[in-house]
Amino acid sequence: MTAPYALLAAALVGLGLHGVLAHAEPLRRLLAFNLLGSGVFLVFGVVARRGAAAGLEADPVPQAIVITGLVVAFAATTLAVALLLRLHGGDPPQD
Amino acid sequence: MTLALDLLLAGAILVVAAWTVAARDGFAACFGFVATGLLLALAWVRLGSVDVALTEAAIGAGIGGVLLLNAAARLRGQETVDPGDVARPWQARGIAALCTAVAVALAAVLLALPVPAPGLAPAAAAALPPTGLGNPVTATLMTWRALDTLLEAVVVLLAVIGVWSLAPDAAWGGRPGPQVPPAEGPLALLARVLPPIGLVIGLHIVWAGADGPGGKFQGGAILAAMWVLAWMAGLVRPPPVGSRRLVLALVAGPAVFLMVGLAGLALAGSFLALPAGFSKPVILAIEAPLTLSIATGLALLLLGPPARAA
Amino acid sequence: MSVLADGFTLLCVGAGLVFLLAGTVGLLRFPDAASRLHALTKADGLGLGLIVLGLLPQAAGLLGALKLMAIWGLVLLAGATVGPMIARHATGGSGR
Amino acid sequence: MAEALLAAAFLALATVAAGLVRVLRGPAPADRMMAAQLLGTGGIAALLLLAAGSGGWAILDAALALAVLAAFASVAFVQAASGRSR
Repeated sequence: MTAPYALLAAALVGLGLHGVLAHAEPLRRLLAFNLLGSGVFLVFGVVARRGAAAGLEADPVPQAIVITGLVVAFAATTLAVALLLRLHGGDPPQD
Repeated sequence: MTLALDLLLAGAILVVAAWTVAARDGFAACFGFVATGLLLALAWVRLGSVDVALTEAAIGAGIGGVLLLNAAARLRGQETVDPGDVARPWQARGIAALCTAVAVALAAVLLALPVPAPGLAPAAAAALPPTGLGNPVTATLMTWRALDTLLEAVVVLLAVIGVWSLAPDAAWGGRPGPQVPPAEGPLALLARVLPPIGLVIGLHIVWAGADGPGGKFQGGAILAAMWVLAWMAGLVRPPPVGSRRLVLALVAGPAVFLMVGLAGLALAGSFLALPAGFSKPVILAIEAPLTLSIATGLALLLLGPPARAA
Repeated sequence: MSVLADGFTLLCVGAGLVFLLAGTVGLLRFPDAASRLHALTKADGLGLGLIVLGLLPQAAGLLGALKLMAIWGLVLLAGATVGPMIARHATGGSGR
Repeated sequence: MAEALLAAAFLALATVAAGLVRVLRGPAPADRMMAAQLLGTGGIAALLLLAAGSGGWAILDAALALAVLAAFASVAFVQAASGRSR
């Protein structure tokens, strides 16, 4: 039942890690890092689904952790983007 | 049927993700990233985690995609690559081998997991009735993982401070983002029609989070997106970052949460503990200012550092 | 009654899928951006509309039905806004 | 009935997957924008059919959020891709 997503999670982690290590452009690394994060979150999703019990469709504790993780990942990404634009984005917009 | 559905979905996500990593230019890769996020939201629904699906759609693919795409558009052709950062052929082979090994090992571990896996679902279900909430995920976030939620709100605040600190000296205290002339045509129409609808839906999702999928972060992301849309059409101006009201809106949520947490220390015996029987009203009292702070914070993160003098 | 409702659902959902498919085929096969856009925006809105129509009898209560209608309305609004913007961009306009 | 709706969700998803080819191949940014638009609509259609097929009508809220944000995101994409970005 969860096997396709378990394999997908593993593949996303591998792909994301590859992008982070192999790319030279910072933005591409950032994208790859987010994919790596998606893979890790999906691991939690598979574990949550496997832990379905007590009439719940999935274990709520890993779900809550993933929600926290998604928000933190977004906050970190905005900070990284702001740094990137300050370093490489040329002049601050003047218009 | 469901297996075919799952295989198709997982396969499509894998292809798009691989393409995102392999694409030639960053701008195209961002489209791949957004497509991945959208499909991942469907995958979360299939995994029985509608709350996470909502978060992925709102924050991962939605405002996260917009953020990265804007960055890619601004960086186009301007990004300089340090030649020392480019992987040499032997390094590339090593990286590929390492990543394959990591993926294979992770897959083996995941497939070897026992079914049903040991989990906290029974404990969560048993602890649900005293909270007065219907959604176990929200109950988890607001009660026994409340520290995570508090720190998550603080992380958003810290990210805003971090982004603001990258402002050029001359612009410090000014308004974030460039000045936008009033839009005409379809954008002007959408920016007037969509925000009121989005406001209702965003607040609905915050409210529905007590008993079904939803919550303050997901609803707050929608509210933030609506405000940014109005800004894109030149209908509203962001306040200067030095504005006292803006700062108040940003810290209100975490501050109220922290005070309730300290009150729990006095009234219920431990930090962030909620007095029995009052959980639901207290949780709603925390969520209202928290939604305001999160929506404000996410909108400011999308706009970037102050760019114009006050 | 339920059989009638189910039949209606299947009919509408099937027709909606055909339109979605038509939009995709147009997107893949039409030669230039303008005709692809033409194929996409109309077929897409209609396809989703038929699916929504088909699901209405299955929806749980009035609120569910209202949400379904709202979703369709939002997609139409987005299509009506973004379509002309993409067209202006594709034909070398200012994009706004 | 549930089986038929899940099969319909599968078909909607297959349509989306086919449309992805346009996101990936382009060639022009306008093609990618259109494909992203199709992806949004098809994704919402698949979500609605999944909701109906599994009886989990709470999924509608996710579809509602997706619809609002898809409208916002597609506009933001066109703005960014048109070079009118900040």
